[in-house]
Amino acid sequence: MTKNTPKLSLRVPEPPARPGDKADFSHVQIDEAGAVARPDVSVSPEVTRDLAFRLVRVLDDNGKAVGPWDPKLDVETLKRGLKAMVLTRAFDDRMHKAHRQGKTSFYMKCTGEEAIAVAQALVLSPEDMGFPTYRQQGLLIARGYPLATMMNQIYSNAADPIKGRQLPIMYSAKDYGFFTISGNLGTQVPQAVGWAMASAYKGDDKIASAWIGDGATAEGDFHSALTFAAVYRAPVILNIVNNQWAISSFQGIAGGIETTFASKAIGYGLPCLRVDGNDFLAVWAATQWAAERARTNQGATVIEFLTYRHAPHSTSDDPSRYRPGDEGAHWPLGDPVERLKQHLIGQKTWSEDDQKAAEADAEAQVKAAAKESEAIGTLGQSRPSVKTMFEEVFASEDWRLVEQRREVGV
Amino acid sequence: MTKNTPKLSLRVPEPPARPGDKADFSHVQIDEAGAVARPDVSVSPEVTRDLAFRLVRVLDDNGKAVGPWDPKLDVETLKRGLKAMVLTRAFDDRMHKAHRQGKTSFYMKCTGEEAIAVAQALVLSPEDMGFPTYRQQGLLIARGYPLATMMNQIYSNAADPIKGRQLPIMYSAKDYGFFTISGNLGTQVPQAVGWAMASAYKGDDKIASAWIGDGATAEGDFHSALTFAAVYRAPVILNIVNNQWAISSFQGIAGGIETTFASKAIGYGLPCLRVDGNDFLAVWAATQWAAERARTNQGATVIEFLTYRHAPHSTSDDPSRYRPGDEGAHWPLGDPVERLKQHLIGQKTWSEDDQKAAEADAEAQVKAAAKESEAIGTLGQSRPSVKTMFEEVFASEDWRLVEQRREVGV
Amino acid sequence: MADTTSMNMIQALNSALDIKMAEDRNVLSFGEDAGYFGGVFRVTDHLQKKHGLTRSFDAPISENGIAAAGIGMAVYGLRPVIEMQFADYIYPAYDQLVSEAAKIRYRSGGEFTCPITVRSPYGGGIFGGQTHSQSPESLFTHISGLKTVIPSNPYDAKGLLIAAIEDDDPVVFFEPKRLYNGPFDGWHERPVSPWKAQELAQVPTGKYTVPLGKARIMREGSDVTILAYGTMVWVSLAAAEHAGVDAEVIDLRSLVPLDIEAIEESVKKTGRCVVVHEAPKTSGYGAELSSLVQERCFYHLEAPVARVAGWDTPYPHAFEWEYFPGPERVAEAIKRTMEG
Amino acid sequence: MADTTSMNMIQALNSALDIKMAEDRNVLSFGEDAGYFGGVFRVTDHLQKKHGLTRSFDAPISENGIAAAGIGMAVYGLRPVIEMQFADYIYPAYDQLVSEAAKIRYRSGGEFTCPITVRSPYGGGIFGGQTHSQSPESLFTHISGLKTVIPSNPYDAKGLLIAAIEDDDPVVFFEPKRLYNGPFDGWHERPVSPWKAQELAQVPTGKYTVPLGKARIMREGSDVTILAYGTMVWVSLAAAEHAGVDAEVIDLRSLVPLDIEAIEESVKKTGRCVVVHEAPKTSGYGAELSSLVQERCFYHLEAPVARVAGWDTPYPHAFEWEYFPGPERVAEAIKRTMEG
Ligand SMILES: Cc1ncc(C[n+]2csc(CCOP(=O)(O)OP(=O)(O)O)c2C)c(N)n1
Ligand SMILES: Cc1ncc(C[n+]2csc(CCOP(=O)(O)OP(=O)(O)O)c2C)c(N)n1
Ligand SMILES: [Mg+2]
Ligand SMILES: [Mg+2]
Repeated sequence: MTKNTPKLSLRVPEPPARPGDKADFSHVQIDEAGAVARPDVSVSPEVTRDLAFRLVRVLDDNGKAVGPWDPKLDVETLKRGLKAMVLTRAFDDRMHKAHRQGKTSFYMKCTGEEAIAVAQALVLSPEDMGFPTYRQQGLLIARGYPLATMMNQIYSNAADPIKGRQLPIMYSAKDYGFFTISGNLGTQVPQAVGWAMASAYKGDDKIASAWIGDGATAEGDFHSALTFAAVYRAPVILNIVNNQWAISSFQGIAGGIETTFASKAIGYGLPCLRVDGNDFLAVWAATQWAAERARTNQGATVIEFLTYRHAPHSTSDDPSRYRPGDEGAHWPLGDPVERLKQHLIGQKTWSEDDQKAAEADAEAQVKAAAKESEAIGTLGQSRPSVKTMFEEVFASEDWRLVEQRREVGV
Repeated sequence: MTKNTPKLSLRVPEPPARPGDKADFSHVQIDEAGAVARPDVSVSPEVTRDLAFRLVRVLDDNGKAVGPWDPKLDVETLKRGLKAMVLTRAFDDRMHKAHRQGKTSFYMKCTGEEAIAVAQALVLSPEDMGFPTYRQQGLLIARGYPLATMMNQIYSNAADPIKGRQLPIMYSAKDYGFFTISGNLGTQVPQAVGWAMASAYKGDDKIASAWIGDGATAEGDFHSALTFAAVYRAPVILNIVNNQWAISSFQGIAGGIETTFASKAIGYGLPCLRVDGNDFLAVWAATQWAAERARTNQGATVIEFLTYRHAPHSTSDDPSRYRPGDEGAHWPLGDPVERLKQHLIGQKTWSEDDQKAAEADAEAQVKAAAKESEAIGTLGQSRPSVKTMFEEVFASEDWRLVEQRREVGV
Repeated sequence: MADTTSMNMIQALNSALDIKMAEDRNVLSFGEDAGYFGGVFRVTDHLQKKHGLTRSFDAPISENGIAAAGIGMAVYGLRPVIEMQFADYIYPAYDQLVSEAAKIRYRSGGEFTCPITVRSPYGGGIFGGQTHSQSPESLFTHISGLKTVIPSNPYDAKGLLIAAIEDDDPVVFFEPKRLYNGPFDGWHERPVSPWKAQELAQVPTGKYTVPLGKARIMREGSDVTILAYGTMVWVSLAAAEHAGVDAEVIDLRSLVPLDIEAIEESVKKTGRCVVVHEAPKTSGYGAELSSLVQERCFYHLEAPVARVAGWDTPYPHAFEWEYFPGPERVAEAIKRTMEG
Repeated sequence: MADTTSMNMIQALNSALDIKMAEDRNVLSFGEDAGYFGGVFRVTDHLQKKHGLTRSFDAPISENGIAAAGIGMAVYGLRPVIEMQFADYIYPAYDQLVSEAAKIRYRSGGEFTCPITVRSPYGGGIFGGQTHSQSPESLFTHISGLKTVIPSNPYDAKGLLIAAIEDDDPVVFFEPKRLYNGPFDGWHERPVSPWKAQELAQVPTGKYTVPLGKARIMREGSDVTILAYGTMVWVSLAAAEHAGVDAEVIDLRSLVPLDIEAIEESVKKTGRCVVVHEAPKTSGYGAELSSLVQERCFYHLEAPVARVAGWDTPYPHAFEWEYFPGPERVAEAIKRTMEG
């Protein structure tokens, strides 16, 4: 028997930089925009294996759209996307502030990750079903869901469509293709697969799309999702949002040092793409590619979106305790809003003034919505009737709930 | 939006042949013996990616050991392995019969899969810890665990070391590097990773080895195991025994049509090997390669062993209901006992007579053990004292157990 | 009266599935070995052949994935019936069932619903050892938003399963596997009688439902009320006879929702109560039943509510009959309660 | 008497870990965000810095994997302390804990053991909504082979955690997060007092243990016995005062093993009993307590044992104080019980 010299030792991965250290993204390997080939939508999954280790990018450093993945969008669509991202950011900023003002108990921003949800919202149809995490508010905003209604949920006020039952930001919006958010990480991904299986089973034409964070890919649900998606060839897009952090844990704690998250697809025989998540056009193109596969009975695609969580994890978090304060500034893939803006400016269909106007408009929209929602009330000032606490546990109350409701006197 | 023509449809995979059909293994791609290169033990995991789609084999069709994976074992070791496989088979046959004779409630054979457990038992040390499924009885037998003690467990008799508490074949044998078998599939694999992490944490030199079936790889525990093994670089061997079936479900239901089980390793950045599981020498060589990586702080290796479950799943099963009766006869990788025997005969260090003698000896050993064990008693004739039912729930009984034991009057 | 035929519990359950699948394309069934093979207990036998590959199929060995896929389907609008091969293996699906299925209606303000049925063989008495004998029902009764149903005979099995499938909420449906092939009263040394001989095995061939939340009085009596479900219903009947006591034996059939009226009425009549189940005693569903009875019938009780249950140990292979709460143990509790 | 210092519950738990890690190389701690960052509630703060990277580290977001790895380590001979970030997220680990940790000693005939400690913040009162407020303790008390411990104050928290780590069996250790920073008696509109003001926050800096299975009488009284644990201990004390009743308030501290003697003695003295917990009522641990009390003290009881618990609904964000069993609800139950 070979006995070991030196003795065994336990490896615990550490991020390249902690508070006080210089931010370091030298490990992030980035392809040139346009450098990665676009396989035909009908290729067999193994053809995409190499793409797990590349990075699909369309917008180059000058904001030009290059290469085979350029979705060649018309200007109106580009502007729509840009405005939705700007609006999402404005919404986040205001709600984050609302928390500080004591108007709500909790909030979570998606700053720097707006392109992912917004582009997908526009590629997919509201009849498809999205199974989001808590960082895809862009889906709702891009589809024109009323901002005031989102705020009503955040404030748990009397007009909250989910009746004050959920933590802020756990929206539910069926008509907008937005599945009720779960506080439990990962659980929604295999559900999306089941939903997609149901659509296929019925011979319908709706597809599903699910999102999961880099950290949450470690959950068993993720494995179930990929297994079922592959075995039953479910029409679903499985999006991994790799924003480098899971609260205070860097992506290496989820296995991100050893390989890419996209490469998880390989072991299930699923096709995969690894995409610059801060590149609106790349997100669009990848989503379109995956959606077309799904719609043509070729099954699921795994997409890893590389991005960076600029904001704190939530209003309960202070990232300066575990990562360099300026780390975000060193993130090599830039800012999705800025990049799409530069693209439009480069096309001469947009200007800095247009941008300012869009920002002002977004702020105005958010402000108006806040006014509307806050007129109803913020957390604790207004809320749904207490008796709703006992409703919808089941389709109809059982005797226990009736008795308990009476005990509360409602 | 692209809408789909034709409509979506649900794909449910089916095996190539059902009862009444001709057995079909044309999908099994088999490399020539010796054809697959053996990377250095210190290569980085990505170097082994291609090996996920190859098949490491040493014994060729004529029983000659060829190629870079030949472990070049001495004759004594080869004979020891052959005899242990023969003994395992004889044990299985007798216990299967014992079930039919009503001597026990249950039994599970490993016919055709003997090489996997037996070779590993000899490569690893009893101080390493094996986390087996119910089809690695060869581990115990190859290490000389008393056959009569195994039978005592199977009969739940008064000498059963685990006191009649577990279903037959759920052995526990710490001193033989054999972890208590769980009836729950998959759970033991991430435990093996934790055990290996503990060894590394302590700076010891023991490694762990875990087994899981093709079917059970779909459990979330398998995903946890690979994630933790990769992140903490745990000194563990993760063996997947792909015997083509999981009770009545063919391996395609676990994703085996889409890709190989070995390829699961890629998405975690773990090295992998895919090995002819009916080739004693290939099993040995692959285990050795993985063990050496583990012992030298290079972490875990995933090995898929390709084999075939010749026997029914268990004594409760009748495979003729779901697969062609003669399917096993068409299995292209032959029989592990026969193949090692031919190798020895080819070396002129063994003969058909030696084989017959070994078989006779094995039967005699099993018979003697049965005599010893059955003298104590078979199921229902003899059993541990009833009061042991209440013991070892905790290190010491709590008042509930004391009261309940008194209620039974023991 | 509709056509009836004699069925064992497996056939009755199979008939329920067959009828619902024939009548409603939204009903489908899947689980480990549940497709071509028809399930290790044959409950889904022939469904694939009859209704097609995509309507009754095998699933990967991932109880978590089976539950999650079923939940996704139910959210879509289907009425999936999933099989957990043994209740002992339901735990990997526990999170999906308690954190998701149970809460989807509530947390979405009624926007999404989850009409899934989770079938699973449970219980002991079959020498299955600790991983093929468990009774985890109380773990589901604690979860707001889940219904838990357990039949004790073929007639109810079919009617309850159809009701469960038609129910708009998630239902966990435990099937007492010791009763699959015949009633079993715990006298394990006597030959098992087939279902044929029992009235409750005369099952209509067509569709009917047994409503969730209604108990069945299996035996009227005036001395003591026995609350039981699953296999323990038969054991309780045998125990009453063995004790020679005029017991009222109530088969709860559905644990959540619970038929509290039937329970109260009976206990107020008899003034005594024994609760029986196979699961370990501590925090078993018997605890809830015992608490409810003493909360609601305290001033009618002549003796403490007794619990007869599995011991607080794992289920031990060699001690099947010392562990299993048989008629002698139940009879003793009845007698103790009569003396109290 | 040893040196003491004023600690809140977080500091007390941290001190327990620190002491055990310093004294025993076999003790290590890991969980989501539990390493460098020290845990989202800071219970493992500074442990990595002080004891080294491999002794207090971050884990992948896989409660299943954390439990399984911990079990493997415990089998090896270590005494791992794993953190489940919120009790609401413990379900993915449920199978590993109930099917494995709980049964390893028994099923191996004592050959293998599993001395793991599973820490998890639990309970409501923090506007955490349905996924940051749950109290799943009863689900663990039903499992033979698991111990379940819940402290209510810094002194006990430290002593019980050390005892749990030293225990040779798996212990699920729920920490009432509403008590982390100060005692909380349910009068949520009054300012939260810090622990400093409480005697039970004067904590020895050195090592001591509080034995598992021994209740603490928090208030002696003669009229009614209140059984509680965690945050509800403080609520019960406030409720007794509010009701103006001379209640005996017992802090169970450990649910399994349970101090049945203390309970019996008290109820036999008072003749009345109220059981209080935050978890939903149906099949909560209160059911077990109520059943035990009426089984053992029936002839001493003057009134039915009352349960005050969370409602049988998910935990709703906007209705925190209607859901949370506060002192008024408990007081009402006390009064009802006094009248009975
Ligand atoms: C099952 C479960 N475990 C733990 C948590 C607590 N938690 C909430 S968010 C989070 C980090 C998630 O990180 P990631 O998946 O990378 O998503 P991101 O926040 O970066 O978008 C954790 C651990 C949870 N919500 N659910
Ligand atoms: C968690 C769990 N689910 C289901 C089962 C029931 N079961 C026992 S063996 C088996 C098939 C396992 O197949 P595989 O993993 O391929 O191993 P093999 O029997 O082929 O060696 C199943 C489904 C179980 N024991 N545990
Ligand atoms: Mg992240
Ligand atoms: Mg198999």
